[in-house]
Amino acid sequence: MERKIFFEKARLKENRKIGHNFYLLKFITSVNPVVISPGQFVDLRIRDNHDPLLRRPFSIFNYEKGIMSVLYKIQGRGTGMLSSLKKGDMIDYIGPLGNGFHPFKIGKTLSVAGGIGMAGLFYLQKIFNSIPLLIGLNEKSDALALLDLLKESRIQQNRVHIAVMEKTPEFFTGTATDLLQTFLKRTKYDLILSCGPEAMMHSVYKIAVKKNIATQFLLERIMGCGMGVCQGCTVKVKEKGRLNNKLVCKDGPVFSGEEIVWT
Amino acid sequence: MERKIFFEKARLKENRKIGHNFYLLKFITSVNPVVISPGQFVDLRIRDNHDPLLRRPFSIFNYEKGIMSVLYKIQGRGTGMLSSLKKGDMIDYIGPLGNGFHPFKIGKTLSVAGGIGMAGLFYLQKIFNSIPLLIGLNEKSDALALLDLLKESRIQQNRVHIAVMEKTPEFFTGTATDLLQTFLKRTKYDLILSCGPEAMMHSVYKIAVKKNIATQFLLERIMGCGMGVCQGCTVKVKEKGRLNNKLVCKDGPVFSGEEIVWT
Amino acid sequence: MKIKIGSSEFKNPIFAASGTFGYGEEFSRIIDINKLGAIVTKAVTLKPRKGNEGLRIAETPAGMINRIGLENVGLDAFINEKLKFLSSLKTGIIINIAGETKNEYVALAKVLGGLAGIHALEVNVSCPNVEKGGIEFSQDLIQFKELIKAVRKATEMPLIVKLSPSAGDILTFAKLARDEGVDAITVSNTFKASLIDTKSQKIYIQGGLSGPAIFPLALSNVIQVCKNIDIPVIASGGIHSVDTALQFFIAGAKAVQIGTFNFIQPDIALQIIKGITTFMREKKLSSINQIIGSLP
Amino acid sequence: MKIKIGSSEFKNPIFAASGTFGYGEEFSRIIDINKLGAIVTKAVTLKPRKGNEGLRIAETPAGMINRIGLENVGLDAFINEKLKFLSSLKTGIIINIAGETKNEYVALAKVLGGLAGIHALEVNVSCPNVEKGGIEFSQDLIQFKELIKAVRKATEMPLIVKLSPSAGDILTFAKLARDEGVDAITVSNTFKASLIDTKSQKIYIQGGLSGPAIFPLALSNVIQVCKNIDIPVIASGGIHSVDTALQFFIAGAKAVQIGTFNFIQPDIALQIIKGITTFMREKKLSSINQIIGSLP
Ligand SMILES: Cc1cc2nc3c(=O)[nH]c(=O)nc-3n(C[C@H](O)[C@H](O)[C@H](O)COP(=O)(O)OP(=O)(O)OC[C@H]3O[C@@H](n4cnc5c(N)ncnc54)[C@H](O)[C@@H]3O)c2cc1C
Ligand SMILES: Cc1cc2nc3c(=O)[nH]c(=O)nc-3n(C[C@H](O)[C@H](O)[C@H](O)COP(=O)(O)OP(=O)(O)OC[C@H]3O[C@@H](n4cnc5c(N)ncnc54)[C@H](O)[C@@H]3O)c2cc1C
Ligand SMILES: Cc1cc2nc3c(=O)[nH]c(=O)nc-3n(C[C@H](O)[C@H](O)[C@H](O)COP(=O)(O)O)c2cc1C
Ligand SMILES: Cc1cc2nc3c(=O)[nH]c(=O)nc-3n(C[C@H](O)[C@H](O)[C@H](O)COP(=O)(O)O)c2cc1C
Ligand code: FES
Ligand code: FES
Repeated sequence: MERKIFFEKARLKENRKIGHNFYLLKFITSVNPVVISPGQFVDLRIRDNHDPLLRRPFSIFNYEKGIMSVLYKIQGRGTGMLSSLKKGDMIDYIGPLGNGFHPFKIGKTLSVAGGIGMAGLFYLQKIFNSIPLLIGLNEKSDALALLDLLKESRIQQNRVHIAVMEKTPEFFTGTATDLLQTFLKRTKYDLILSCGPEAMMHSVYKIAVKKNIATQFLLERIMGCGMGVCQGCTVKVKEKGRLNNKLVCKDGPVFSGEEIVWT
Repeated sequence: MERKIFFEKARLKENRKIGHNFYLLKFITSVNPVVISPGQFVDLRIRDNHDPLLRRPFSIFNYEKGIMSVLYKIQGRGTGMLSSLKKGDMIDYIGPLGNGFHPFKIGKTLSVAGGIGMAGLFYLQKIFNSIPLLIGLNEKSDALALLDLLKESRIQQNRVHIAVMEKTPEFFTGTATDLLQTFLKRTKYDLILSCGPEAMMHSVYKIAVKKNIATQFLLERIMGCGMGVCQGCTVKVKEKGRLNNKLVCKDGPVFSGEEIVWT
Repeated sequence: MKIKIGSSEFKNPIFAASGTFGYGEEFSRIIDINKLGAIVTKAVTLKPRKGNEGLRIAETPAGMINRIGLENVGLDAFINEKLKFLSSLKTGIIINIAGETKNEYVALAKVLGGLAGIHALEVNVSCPNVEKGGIEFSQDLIQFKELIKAVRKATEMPLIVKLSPSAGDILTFAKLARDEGVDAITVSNTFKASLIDTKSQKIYIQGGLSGPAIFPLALSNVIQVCKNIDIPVIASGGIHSVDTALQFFIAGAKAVQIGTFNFIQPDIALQIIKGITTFMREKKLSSINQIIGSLP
Repeated sequence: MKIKIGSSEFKNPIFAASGTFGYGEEFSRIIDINKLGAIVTKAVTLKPRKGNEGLRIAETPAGMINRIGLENVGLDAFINEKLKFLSSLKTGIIINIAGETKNEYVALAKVLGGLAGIHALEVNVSCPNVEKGGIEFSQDLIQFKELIKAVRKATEMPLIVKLSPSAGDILTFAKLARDEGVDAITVSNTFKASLIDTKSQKIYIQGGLSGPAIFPLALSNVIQVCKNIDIPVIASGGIHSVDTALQFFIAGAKAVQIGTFNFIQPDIALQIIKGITTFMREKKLSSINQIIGSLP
């Protein structure tokens, strides 16, 4: 049976800056947590005017007691406008959309996020909190902000491992993939879940292939409708030896590393 | 010599609801009060996006110590968006624009405003505070809010006379023109200044013509540029017996009752 | 609010536009699509099509450009997989057809025109004719005329021709289609548009512009065509509110299609149906026909 | 950033579009208009014109419609009252001319083409020809050709023809103009657009659409014309940022005209001049010609 998709105007509980680069938006939702699967997203209509026109997709970052949240970074006009919304304002969302991560066994699984890509892996972490989650960030300030966020979101900190590009004594220095390499040296994993910049995910894939580890990636595409009708968000996949189009919004946003045609 | 027109981004000092129907927006301006003449307006770009596209004109409601303010009513999308701006947000304005009220002798002059039209007469009142200002409002709550506003804006209350459509013991019951009629019965005036809905101004004009009183009206038009280049804001006027076009933004917004071609 | 196009009756004149509503399944999870007057399907082609490579949509001021390239499952799979759900609906079903040659259109019309549960065919002429060097059918009066003639011959099902607004004088094409005996004309498809990526100094996207930005352009065309043509006109382009839908009806459109704005506000069609009912009540009108073409 | 059109040199290719900058006086109170490459004046007609009655402008999604109706002071008053200020500027002066008959255009070209301080004439062909039942010069290939031929004969001043995008195949008109020996083509004027007032059920406005909404449409036309024509193309339509101006240059425009956005952001032209300088520095380009037409 297909799960219900909500479409409603929601009241903002808060919208605040997290560290120097991220924002956390919380809104009151009628969505029942039972219907949310980690990796799914919501499509937000930021304001009622027609420029920018399209909705903007964001991973469901967290859900707690009727409050849904998304974590975002300002990229352009839509996210810029989003950051100007205040508590009490209304936002119009459709969701949960997409399929989230494919079913897997928790045993030997690892998650790797690059920057704001962590937004796609947090809710998964919350539910399956024994999975190690490696997060690569640019600045120490991001890392400190993230630690606060983990506390606030009731996520076990000892399973979250942070790599920071900026050299600091407190954190692993390097990228998320550097950190991943050290993990793979120590332990054998069967599956890597990942979300982040496409180049970073490609590196993760190449590392995993070498070690024969299965992968699932949360992809991002510019979306027209977010629900599988406009055919605007295609990703090229290999299916039974043939090249095919799939829709990131409807067939994804999570795809296995093998099916993705990396460019 | 032509007076300077400012074009800058200004920081909001506040933007709050006044009574049930009006909003007061205050922003920090570089405009020197010397260049403002009552009846002039500023053209606001409410947000940086392109829908709604055009700027919106508003009378200069007040100026005090580097703070300019406009009083407005929500009419549509532009003013709706304006009301969502908060302290600290930036707004882009051009002004002062237009010419304001024509020079006149204070002696036997009276002002009449209908509803939000009072925004165009307040600054005049502040400068020439001996002129009686008659204001017609719909609800008692508007009148009470206005009294607070007068105090806050340091405008002599005893020269401001309020008519309220809603029957109340505190205020004159009726329209601004009803109140005007009672004033004209008691005293002889040479000039009436007025701003409000076009139908109300037309009534004021007809009353004035009968009593041989000169008039000046602050007109409103949908504006493209606000500064006399697009020719979008024309008003038909009689000039030396011929019909001509004038621009509300550049030649006005104040016109004498005789020159206006009332429709 | 009933209206008729050819021999088919629709319970109201608010349709979903081709390519913006899929085959109805997705939207049925969010709104009650049975309330719509009709659903125009994504274009169906004879063979399955993969559509265009690369970026397919981009946002513009109050609009979007798309170059989907007619990706669809093809006629057979459409009939086997999609039509069943569509025919189970209590709404009109209009199949948008597209081809690379005249014969492909004819074949589509023959097959689909013979199926139950379909209320009309809409011929999408904004496709390159591979037999004529890739000039769009919509761009050339002669090949346009031949195409419409052939399709008209192929089926007795109510036939709608969807015009392109980028092909010069839209009225000339409208008249040609009327002369070939089609039952209605859709005015119109998307407008030719481009964006350049200034970083790489290459084309970013080239495709069709849709959305609120084009509404005043589409309305201008609808006014012109309705004034000069006596067969039903279906309006498409930029509808984003009750008011914009009403403007099309007043201009003379017998039905309207909502496209891009379904993405922005999935219940826009239902809002419009409600809004028009209210408008009629307020104006004390008993039939939508009292609005249609009321422009003096 | 110098560029040449015919025999006239302009210090940069960022122009203000006709009808959106008056005769320069108003903007000179807000920005340093001497920095512009050129100012194209509001259309000048032989006799003074009062323009259209009634509502003249309306807002649309990311755009505006205007029907000013060529209100202007007329040739004599233009020369006596406006030209003095214009010629005192350190920027190129292009006079946009409009008429109701071919002879009016010719008369304007003869007089204005002989005056010092003017660098080019821009022929606005989007005017009804009263001698031909009011069909716009821009809508009919034959009267268009005759008009351009006559105006070209009347003056040796650099001549620009400003095309209409609503007249069918814009390329055909561009080629015709080129064949008559004009020095440049402006692509393009506003797009035909309408709005209906649903309260009164009457036309609210009918006129030309401009502003950001039309940018992707104008760009599409500019790409097409530049690809097929070897005389300079001046781009106009929807510029609202450094990036959109750059897209026109990359497409092949030798100069750009900023219209509606002057109203929204009066210093937009200056921002674009600055932005292009920065772009050239970052890309290590020494001449704007390295950007113009760089689209593969
Ligand atoms: C399934 C999914 C989940 C996502 N989850 C998150 C999230 O949790 N947090 C977060 O910050 N961002 C997330 N994104 C990306 C987010 O949607 C974009 O950052 C946002 O739409 C940009 O809007 P804008 O108007 O600010 O940028 P624009 O001004 O539109 O564009 C700025 C830049 O962002 C790129 N961009 C625009 N839209 C998208 C898009 N839909 N996907 C990817 N890139 C885009 C543009 O190409 C451009 O380079 C997600 C995207 C998808 C598809
Ligand atoms: C010189 C001048 C001074 C003004 N001063 C004030 C003021 O001090 N306070 C105030 O609240 N309003 C004032 N106005 C009116 C104000 O500009 C409009 O209310 C505002 O532009 C409406 O914008 P909107 O987007 O909310 O409405 P829209 O959605 O654009 O339109 C809603 C309604 O308002 C009408 N409207 C739109 N623009 C204008 C306009 N420029 N003038 C008149 N009617 C318009 C429309 O026709 C429509 O009926 C003034 C107008 C002018 C010309
Ligand atoms: C993503 C997308 C896909 C479309 N696909 C088709 C199509 O397959 N066939 C067709 O005739 N029109 C297609 N159209 C055009 C729409 O049906 C509609 O005519 C056009 O978008 C204008 O209306 P709008 O502004 O309301 O979107 C498509 C439009 C969009 C945005
Ligand atoms: C208010 C207004 C008046 C205009 N008047 C003229 C004119 O007199 N002659 C002309 O050739 N174009 C005229 N135009 C068209 C502009 O010059 C420009 O080509 C068009 O608006 C498209 O550019 P934009 O989108 O940057 O505004 C006018 C445009 C506007 C908005
Ligand atoms: S965004 Fe429309 S199909 Fe995916
Ligand atoms: S608003 Fe442009 S001339 Fe007055």
